[in-house]
This record gives sequence, structure tokens and C-alpha cells, in this order.
Amino acid sequence: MKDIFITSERLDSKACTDAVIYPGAGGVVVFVGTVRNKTKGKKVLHLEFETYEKMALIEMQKIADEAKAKWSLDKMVIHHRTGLVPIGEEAVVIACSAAHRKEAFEACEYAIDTLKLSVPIWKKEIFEDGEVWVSAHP
Amino acid sequence: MKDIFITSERLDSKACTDAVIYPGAGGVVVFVGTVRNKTKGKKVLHLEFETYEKMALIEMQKIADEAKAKWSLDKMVIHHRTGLVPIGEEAVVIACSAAHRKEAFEACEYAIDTLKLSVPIWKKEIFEDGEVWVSAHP
Amino acid sequence: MNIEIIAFGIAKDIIQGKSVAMNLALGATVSDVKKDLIRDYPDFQSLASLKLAVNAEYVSDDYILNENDEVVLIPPVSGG
Amino acid sequence: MNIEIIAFGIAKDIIQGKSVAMNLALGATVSDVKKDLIRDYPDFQSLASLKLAVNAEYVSDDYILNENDEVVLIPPVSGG
Repeated sequence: MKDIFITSERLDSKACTDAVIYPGAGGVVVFVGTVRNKTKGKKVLHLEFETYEKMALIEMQKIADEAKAKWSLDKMVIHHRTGLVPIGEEAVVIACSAAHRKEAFEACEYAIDTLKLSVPIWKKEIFEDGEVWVSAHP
Repeated sequence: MKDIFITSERLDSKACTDAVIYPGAGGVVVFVGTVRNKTKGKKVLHLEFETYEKMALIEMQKIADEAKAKWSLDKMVIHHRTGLVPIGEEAVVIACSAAHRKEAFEACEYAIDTLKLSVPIWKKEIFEDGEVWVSAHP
Repeated sequence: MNIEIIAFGIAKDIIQGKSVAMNLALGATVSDVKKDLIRDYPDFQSLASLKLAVNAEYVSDDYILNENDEVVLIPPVSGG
Repeated sequence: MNIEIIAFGIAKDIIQGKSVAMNLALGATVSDVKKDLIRDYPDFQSLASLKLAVNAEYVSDDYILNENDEVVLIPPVSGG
């Protein structure tokens, strides 16, 4: 399994979790970002993700490398889905492990926060009466 | 599946994760505590957990109830293993979901921190040359 | 009154059994039980903490025990 | 020099296509490209941000473009 991965198939949070468990790990933290059925009270039918994949993989790898260095992590896995994602399914899975849990929590939260700021992936919400590129406008 | 559960069987982090995903969830955070192969540089063969199960379930339920109230979580699952747990396997799995990820991270970390302080479960480390009840002495 | 005190973890090792029967005066508190235990088993003094649970709830030292209470010794916990 | 600028997300909608060809003076910077884009497509002004990536890396406004650079418009990202 690749640690840094973009796919149009369904994500496998179990495989991501297993991939970061190792005999010296004391704490494993996994974040799963799922597709919500509503935005500001408005019903969402599904999401569509578009990505500049070559650069997205580079930026995701940077996040993993920075997190591993800063929090002495042993492993971090970041998988992101692209294309159409139905309600309730996983858009992103980030898993990491450290000898101690505090580091794993901080690193995992840093990774998802940074991914949302820097990785060239764009999310479109599809409503019954139209569609919107999320966060495009102030 | 029970939300609050103690078992001598292997824990299923995937089932715990799936159990907290719901259509309004935007962020799911899962903590998996695994058995480390070393303590202070000394090789650990395996762990043994003992629990005062009736009270442990009550205290675990309190943690989930408090976390759900404080962070507006929709769901929290806490599964703990008892008996012999081999290196690398899961001793505890805590999964929770919220509309926003920050709440899910805080609630999950609160839950594992509090579990380690209040839930009547005792861990014995088995070494090649003896065994020690963890944290028993100052 | 006679009360059986159930032990877990290292407390079981200290009393060398799963429980210990204690004869307590009417109105005895958790604090009294702890004193008696430390007198009979000085190793309890070396623990990082020693709590008692009554009927599956933590109780404070001034809790007055009743004959039918389920009393459990809670040495320092270490779950997770 | 001619440079093809590739678009993603809402930038694709604004230029109504996957890329736009621009004729730039030698020594043109990212800042110059942004000015031209906003002149030709005023909707870019309404975005929360507009960045350019060159060869799959973010670059600053004073980056001087070369003919063979892979130039990509990065509207506000929203992964996760």
C-alpha cells in the first residue's frame, strides 16, 4: 500500500490504520473526513473532487514529512479520494502512529488542517438546484 | 454493536469507525492504543489486562456521555480489550464523530486521557524475567 | 459488621487473594478501612494511590459503609 | 513567448476551458500573468485567492516564467 495516495476508488480506513501500526507504536490516531449530507442547512446530494494530482501528491508528501520530523512519528498515511463521492463515504483518511499518543493526535490534526490549506484539491457540492465550488469565494 | 464494550476477543477498529459515521458527520477521529514491544528500553513479551468490568463499563459510559455533551458529538464508541494482548494488537479503540473535526479531535483525546485516569482496568507488562503492574508505584 | 473487600490488579497480589474479609465497627468509613488495610498489609503504602469503590462508584474517604455494600479496592488504574 | 496556463476547479469555469494560451513578454512574472488574467476574466477578482503553481510548486508573484514551465492556476483549495 502507498502511504501517499489519490484514488477514485473507495478509501480503506482499516488498511490505512493497519499500515501505521508497528511494534513500537503506542498510539495510533486516524482521521476520516466523510461527506456530510448538509451544508448550512442545505441538502447536499454528493461531492465531486478534482485534483491536480502530480502537485497534490507532492504537497501531501510534504505534510507527512514535516509531521514525521516535528512529532517524531514513525509513520503517516494520507489517502484522498477524487471524483464523485456519495454522502457518508470517506473523502480523506489520515493515519499516523507514534510512541506516545499526544504526538499522534497533534500530528494528525496538523496534517488535516494543512491539507485543507495547501493541497491542490477542489471540492464541488452538488445540490438539487445547482452546484458550488467550496471556499472559492470569500 | 455495543458502543461501550469490554471483550477478551480482538478489537475491530474498522467496525468502531463505521459505527460512528453518519450522514451529518464531517469529521471522524479514531484512537487505537496498541501494545508496544518495549517499556523504557526493556523488551515486553505481551500485556495482560484485568478489569472490574461492571464499574469499568459505567466509567466508560460516563466518559462518552460527558464527551458527547461537551463537544456536541453525535456518537462515541469505546472498546477495551481484557486478558492477554500480544504485541502490536489493539488494547483500546475510541472512535467519535462530530459535524466539525476540531471537536472530534478534542473529544477523542479527552476520552483516552480520562480513561487512563478513571476506568478500573489494570495492565500488567510481562517481561522475560518477570512482570509489573503498570503505574502501580509512584 | 463483616464486609468482604474485593481486590484487583496489584491489590490482589498484596492481599494474596481475590478478597479479604474485614470486621468493621458500625459507622466505619472508607478512611477506617484504608487504615486497617495499611496496618495489615503495609505494602499498600507504597502504591501511587489507593481508592475504594462502593457499588461500582468511586467514594470519598468519609463514606460510611453498609453491610451490603460491594466494596472494591482500586489500586492505580492503567487501562488504554 | 507563448505559455499555456492550465486551470482546475472554479478557474476552469471562469476561463470556460481546461487551459488558456497567453502571449507573454520575455521576463514576464507571475504577477504579470495574474494582471492579464484578471483583465481578460474579471471573475477571478471575486475569488478568495488566486495562486499560480509552476512545475507543481507554489511560486511567489515575482517568479519569472520560462517558456517550458508547466503553469497551473490554483483557485482556493478545498480538499479533505
